[in-house]
Amino acid sequence: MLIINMPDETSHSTDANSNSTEPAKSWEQRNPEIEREITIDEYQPTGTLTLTLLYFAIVVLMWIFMYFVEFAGNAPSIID
Amino acid sequence: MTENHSNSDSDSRNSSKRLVKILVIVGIGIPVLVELMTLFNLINVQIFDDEEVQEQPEPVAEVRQVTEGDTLFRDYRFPVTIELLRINVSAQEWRFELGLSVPDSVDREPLEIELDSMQLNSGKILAAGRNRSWNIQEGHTPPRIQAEWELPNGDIPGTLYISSFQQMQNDTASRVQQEVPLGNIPVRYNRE
Amino acid sequence: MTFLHQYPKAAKVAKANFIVAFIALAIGGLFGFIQALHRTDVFRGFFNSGEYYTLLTGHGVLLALIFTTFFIAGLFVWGVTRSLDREPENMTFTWSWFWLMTIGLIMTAVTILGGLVPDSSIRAAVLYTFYPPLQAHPAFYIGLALVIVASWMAGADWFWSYNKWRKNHPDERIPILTFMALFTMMMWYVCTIGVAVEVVGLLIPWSLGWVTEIEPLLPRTLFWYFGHAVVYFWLLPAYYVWYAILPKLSGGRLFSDAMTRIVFVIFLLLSTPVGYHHQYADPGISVGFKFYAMATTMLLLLPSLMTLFTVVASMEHGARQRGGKGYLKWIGKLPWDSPAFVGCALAGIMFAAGGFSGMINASMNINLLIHNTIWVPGHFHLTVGTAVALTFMAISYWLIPQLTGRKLKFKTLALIQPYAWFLGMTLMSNAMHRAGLAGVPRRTAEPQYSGFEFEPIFGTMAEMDWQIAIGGTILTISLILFLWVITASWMGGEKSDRPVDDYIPEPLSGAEHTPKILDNMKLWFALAIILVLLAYSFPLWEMISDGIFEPGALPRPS
Amino acid sequence: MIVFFIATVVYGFVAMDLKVIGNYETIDPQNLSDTPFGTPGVKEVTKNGATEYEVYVQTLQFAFLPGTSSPITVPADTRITFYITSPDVLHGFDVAGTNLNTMAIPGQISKFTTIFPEAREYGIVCNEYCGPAHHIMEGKIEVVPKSEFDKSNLVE
Repeated sequence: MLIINMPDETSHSTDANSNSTEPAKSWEQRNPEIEREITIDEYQPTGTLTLTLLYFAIVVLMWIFMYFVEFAGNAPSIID
Repeated sequence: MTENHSNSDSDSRNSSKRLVKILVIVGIGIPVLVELMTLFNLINVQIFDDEEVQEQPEPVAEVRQVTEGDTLFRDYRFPVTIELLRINVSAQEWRFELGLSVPDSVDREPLEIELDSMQLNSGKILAAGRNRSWNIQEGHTPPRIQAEWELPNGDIPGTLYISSFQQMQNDTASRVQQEVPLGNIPVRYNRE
Repeated sequence: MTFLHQYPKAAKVAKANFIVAFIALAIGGLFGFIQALHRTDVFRGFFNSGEYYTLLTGHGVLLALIFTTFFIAGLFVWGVTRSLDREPENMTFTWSWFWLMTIGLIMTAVTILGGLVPDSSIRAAVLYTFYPPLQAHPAFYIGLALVIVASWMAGADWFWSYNKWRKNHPDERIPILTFMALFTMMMWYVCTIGVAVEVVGLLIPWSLGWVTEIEPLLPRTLFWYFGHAVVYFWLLPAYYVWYAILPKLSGGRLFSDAMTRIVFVIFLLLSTPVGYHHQYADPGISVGFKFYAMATTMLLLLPSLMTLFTVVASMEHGARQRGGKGYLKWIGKLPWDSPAFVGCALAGIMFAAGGFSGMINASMNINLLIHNTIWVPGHFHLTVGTAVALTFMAISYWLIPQLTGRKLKFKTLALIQPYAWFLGMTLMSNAMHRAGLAGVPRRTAEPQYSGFEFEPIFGTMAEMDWQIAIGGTILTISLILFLWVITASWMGGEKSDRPVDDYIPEPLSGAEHTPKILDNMKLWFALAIILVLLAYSFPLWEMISDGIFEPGALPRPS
Repeated sequence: MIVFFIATVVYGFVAMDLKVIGNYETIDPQNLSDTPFGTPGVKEVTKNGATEYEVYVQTLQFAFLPGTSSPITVPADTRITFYITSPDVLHGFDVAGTNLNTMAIPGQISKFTTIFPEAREYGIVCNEYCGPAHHIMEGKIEVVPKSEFDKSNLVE
């Protein structure tokens, strides 16, 4: 059981007598900016995957460029 | 923001939306542009322009800088040679040392040398201060003139203003000033 | 009810730490601005080039050591108190570490600033790496030692709270805010052993004149034993914010509790045995040790890449809950109008960029291309100078209201601030990286030489100088905005019982799915020690086997 | 990705001769005069029947000896081994715009070998802070065509 800021939450809850560890309403339901609540089962981080792969591609290409063009082409180098 | 429950009218909402738009364009757009330009230039220069030899622009003709061994007042009867030019760094001090030598023929005619002032690389001007003038007369001639300045730590002299009062070719005495742009001054650590 | 009202004693400690941190930030930032103008030759009228190194020392020590340490102490006081639901156990003890740390800071700062006083014999222009035989005033080293000892006491304070909490909650998982703080502190204990031995065992006796000679390589090695782990000591609290608070600011929940704990465990294990990667260009250290350090450094990419995934996934969760769709379109649904969110998110983007230059730094031979060039400050201004500092600034917009009970003022300025920082830092660091590739050195007042000229790959030196100076100026403006917003809110913000929504939702995948072994602190601490011994015992033995002070060099005043 | 990075580094190290310096020898920094560093400069040696050169350099506050008051002159396309040490504080020895970049640490000798591919001038920069005049510490390497290399300036 992980309790983060539970006292704060219960004190804020409308039902002051509630002793339950879960707030009566989830945070998402109380937040006007949130359109819908997404649970772990329905959440697919496809966007994150896209970004991560994009980042990896950029890093690998830049690495090859830096290593074989900028560095290896920058003679004289320490050869021994 | 989540904590903002104000019933702000649509005007202020719109203006704040516009602000965010501007911030995103300036604050994120320009950085992305800068990085893309860098990437483009790097690849362009390294991979596509390989054979092009970059023509170095001719360095602008600089004022010849004076270093140890050079001669001042070259066209006058008494040229002065810089024998020593260095900065000595010690525990708490940053000391500029200058040594000058004058030709032996000074024995016969009086010569006056005065260090007027000095401009440091930081822009500061140091006035000559005490004992910066030498009256070299017949008989008691020090062959060598030595002067020292304590400088602000880390500062290096850029230009020296030095004047000499001497007999000219036509037997009149006259004061001539020379501006001496100093070149590389060796800086050495000195352990006492 | 906000943090201030629930835990008034802890709030006071956290606030005191933040005040010191922000003063250090203001002075250190000012020095940085002067340096940016000086070394680019845009304006050199403030100080001369010898005094530049005093400013540089002040910039490094005040920002990298003082701002970070005090801010982290304040942040952890907040997090540990809140997640364990306990005030500190003994306020006398808590205040004593705070004041000890402050006294140490003042001693160190006075010796540094002494360098700006004409004819002062109190000097410490030794930069924040203080390599001997350059010698600072003894009070510089003693002050640093006090800061470190006091930070140990702060860590002990949090472990004390945790142990008391554990007695009442024998079967619960360590709350994640406390878990991250304790693992960061364990890492800190492991790595500060090196610098403590260096400062207390070697430098203090030497600066007091009890021994005259010192072997320069040994203290340098001990410094880097500490010197790279210290960057994780700065970074992990930023991760702390990204894992614990940023998901909520994005409108979502932390993606995975287990990932978070694994990442912190790996950092504890691998942060310290990587120090030789700062010494690839050093004589006196075998290539084999350098290679070992490279391998461990590269392995450290793993937890950072895991963080990238977990944190971005948490943000995406928020964006989708706010109605985001598509592969990348959801990014637009994130709260780009919230200063705290924007600061953390931009800091994260910068960290991804800094990660790349870090990989170059970490790789044994390509490192020589940029070793000790201005590329390196270009790199760490992305990581510590933005990923860490901007995160700290951004989260202050969210924390300070909870600690003072006052609402944030000047929200528009607060919103402009992180964007301005991002813009300024991109300009500055981009030019620093490019200049570094041309060979321009770091740590120098005047990177112009009479015998030769640097040849940039493209562009000109003058153009890069201007880019650095303009970037530095924008950063300074951003810093002033930050300090102004915080000061104004702190002194005159509207009082409110609940100035911000400070609720932190539980993770999507909670601690119940996290293997219990991750909470076994003794096990991980012991493993961390073993890895350090593997990396360091043999080379250190090699260095000291001919005598701790041999071959000895004489001190030189700074 | 991590494996790929390490693999490129190893490939460069082994196959492309992109090395870093390692452990060589220690030396008493207060007593350099009895060592080859007492007469710093370029020396000729014969290794495996070929003529090579060794360069002994002292780095001091605030000069390279040799390098600052007179350039280090070496031939192109020849194996040159540098030996660098410092009698006072830490310095850097970075041949600007190249991959020759090493620390000079009192008590330690930095040793590395290189071949300069073309005849041209290079600048040497001290890239580790060494005191209040650190920024003026610079030197020069003059690489001349092999056929024009003047051996009269070699030291013993």
